[in-house]
Amino acid sequence: MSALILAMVVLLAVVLIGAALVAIKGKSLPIAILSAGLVSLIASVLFLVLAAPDVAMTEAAIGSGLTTFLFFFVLSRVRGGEND
Amino acid sequence: MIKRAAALLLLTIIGGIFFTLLTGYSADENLNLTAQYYAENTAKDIGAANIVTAIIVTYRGLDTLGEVTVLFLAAAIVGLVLARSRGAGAAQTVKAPVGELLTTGSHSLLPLILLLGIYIFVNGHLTPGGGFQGGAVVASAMLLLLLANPVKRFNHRLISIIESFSGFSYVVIGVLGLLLAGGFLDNRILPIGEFGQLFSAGAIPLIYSLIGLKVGAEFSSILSNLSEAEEL
Amino acid sequence: MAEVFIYIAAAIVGVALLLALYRFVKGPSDADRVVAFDVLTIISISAIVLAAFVEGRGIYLDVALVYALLSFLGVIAVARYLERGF
Amino acid sequence: MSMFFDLLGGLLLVCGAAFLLFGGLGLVRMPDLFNRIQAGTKATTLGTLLTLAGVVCLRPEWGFKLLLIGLFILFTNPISSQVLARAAHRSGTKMSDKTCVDKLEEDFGEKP
Amino acid sequence: MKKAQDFALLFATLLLFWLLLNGSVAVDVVLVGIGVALLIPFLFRDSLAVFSELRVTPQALMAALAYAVYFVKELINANIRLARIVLSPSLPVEPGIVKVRTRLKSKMGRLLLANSITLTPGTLTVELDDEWLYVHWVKVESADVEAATTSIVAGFEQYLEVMYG
Amino acid sequence: MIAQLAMATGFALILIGFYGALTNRNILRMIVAFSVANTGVHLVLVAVGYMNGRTAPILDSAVSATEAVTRIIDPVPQALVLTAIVIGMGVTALMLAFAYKLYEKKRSLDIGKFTELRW
Repeated sequence: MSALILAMVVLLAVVLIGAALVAIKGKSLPIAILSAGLVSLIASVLFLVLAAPDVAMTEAAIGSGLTTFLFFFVLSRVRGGEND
Repeated sequence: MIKRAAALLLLTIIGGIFFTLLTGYSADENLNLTAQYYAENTAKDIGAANIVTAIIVTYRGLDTLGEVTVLFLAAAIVGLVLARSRGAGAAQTVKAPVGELLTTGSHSLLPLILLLGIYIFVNGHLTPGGGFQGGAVVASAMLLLLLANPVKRFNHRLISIIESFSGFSYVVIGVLGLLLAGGFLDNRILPIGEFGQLFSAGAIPLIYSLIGLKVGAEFSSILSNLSEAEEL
Repeated sequence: MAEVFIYIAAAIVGVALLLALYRFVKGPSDADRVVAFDVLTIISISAIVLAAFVEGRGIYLDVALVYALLSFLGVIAVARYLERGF
Repeated sequence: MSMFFDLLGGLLLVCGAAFLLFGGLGLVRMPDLFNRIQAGTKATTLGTLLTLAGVVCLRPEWGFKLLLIGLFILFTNPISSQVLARAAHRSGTKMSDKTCVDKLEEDFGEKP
Repeated sequence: MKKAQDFALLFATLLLFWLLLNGSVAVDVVLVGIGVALLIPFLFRDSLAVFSELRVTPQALMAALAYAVYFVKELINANIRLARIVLSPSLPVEPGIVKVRTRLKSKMGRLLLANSITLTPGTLTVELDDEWLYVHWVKVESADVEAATTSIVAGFEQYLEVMYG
Repeated sequence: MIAQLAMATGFALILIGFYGALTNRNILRMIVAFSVANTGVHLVLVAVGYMNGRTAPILDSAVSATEAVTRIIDPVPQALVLTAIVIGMGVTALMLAFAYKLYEKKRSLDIGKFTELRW
């Protein structure tokens, strides 16, 4: 089954890099934030595949969930500065 | 332009360091000494099935106390920085109304999400998860409340009461460990019990539940402070 | 016997993940990307369940529960932001 | 008997994965946002449920937790799609040229 | 009286979910579960109204079973039709948003109706406003309110009406 | 092999995050880039703890206490990363609060507009 795990890691790595590039280069700020959240979510699947379920749960709940919402709260408060 | 070149140069240097690290890395075949100690002794000394939990709550419990303190300070500073910016409500722009579907759905999901959060921190010693994750899920439930009802304000007093109560009890349990068992935050003030049961691993479920409540209250306070800031 | 099926299923799930990633990267509008985000996370739940099965550890399923909850909340947060709800 | 459940579970897994693939394909091929949401929601919901059912056949002792995950997805997935569709319509997303009727816009008009 | 019934219903639901999550009925698990299931309804005693509308009669139970069977059938049907659309090279879609009417009054019933519509053949609820549902349809068969209502809503409404009223 | 691959991905994420933080001028975008780099660091640390063919450090019916030494991976990096994630969220919240304050002061999120501390 090791080959399957290796394939999963490769696939998730591709998705991670793609999402990270969108997060850095994306035109609109909400999508950049959402992509950062996606990087965290996919990373948490990768943590699970790397046999670290505790870290996976923390990353999903805190790194992806709450941090993304904090970003959106601040972004909605500073709507004018979005495009600077 | 020169800035971009400097950035690229810096990144090349860092990338080179990373590359040497990566090519020089070879995975261990066996656990190192520390990890081996934890793997051998956790089950019979601590009684927790989840070794990561055992490390966080007992072996390195003092660090966790520090971590919770850092989090408390972060929440307090966010509150302090934004204290002057709390909106009066009059100047707010008109918000889009919440659809009926979202309101009903969130009201019916809320108890279940809270239940999931409590399950995660009560079972911290048996399954993945624990106080931090459970606290985050509880805070997510509060967030759902906020999303479904944007004008609602949290009860700040209740949050701070829960926070200080659980923080105080956490320290009291730590001191009890010093008095009744081997040291600060020792979990053996309660019987270790049968391995794999819910009531086992001494005081770990209790400590992790308190951490969960405290972390949940801190996250909720950060969220509510940011969401109540005035729109600029 | 079951292993062959798992290999096939994992391969198909991988292709689906890449298709959703294409929509996420390309996306023309913001809302399109949010849909792609939703689909990506739900496909990831299947991936988690498959990973749990391959490793033979039932405790991994707890992560899938938290994951389902958070993908739901994330989509709602972005949607409310897009319609200027908070 | 266990052979039969192995086969059934494997088949369900492959079917679920296939529906996930159709969801992804629909996401790429459909002409506008609302059609993409349709493809995304329906196909991924059934695909995930079938995957869970397949794992239940292979590992009956995980049944309770998988049932919970299934119920949760079944309940939350449509809600998030509906909220997203509503938000997209209110923020004025363009619909495909093939669209023949839009009663919502007729009744509520252009949203600010 | 009504309030006590809401409380009991939520308590039972939460306890059931707790036992499913833990997957065991050991004494300690049940004890903690009872404690938690008492605590949560107490915290939300103001917003329990959502749970009060479910009818607990044998008739409603039968309707719920029939609803579940019908729903699964429609879900699979929906996916096969969707797969056919996606796989055909010409992509035969003819989308539009139509308006339909529902007779359901209770909030939970309407939510379940909207969810069911979203998961069944070619339809997606976009907006819910009083008795009107705005539904996005991949292949519009009829833009008329009555005709659309019979073809989209009627199937689910007959069961949900018995369950929630 | 698996550990090296995950580690390489983590390093790539760190580099992408640094690049974004150095080249973007919008403060919020810099914080987003920071959080991407943060995830990369977590990934590298978890990959260091991974060992081929072993499973998660949680004892249950699948892994008994007696065979734990030969079956589980190193739990110490996992405990570290768990702490790091929580603190990272606190740091992000602080940065966002200060970004809000800066916007209140200058009505702009462009880092070039904040010249008081330039040298």
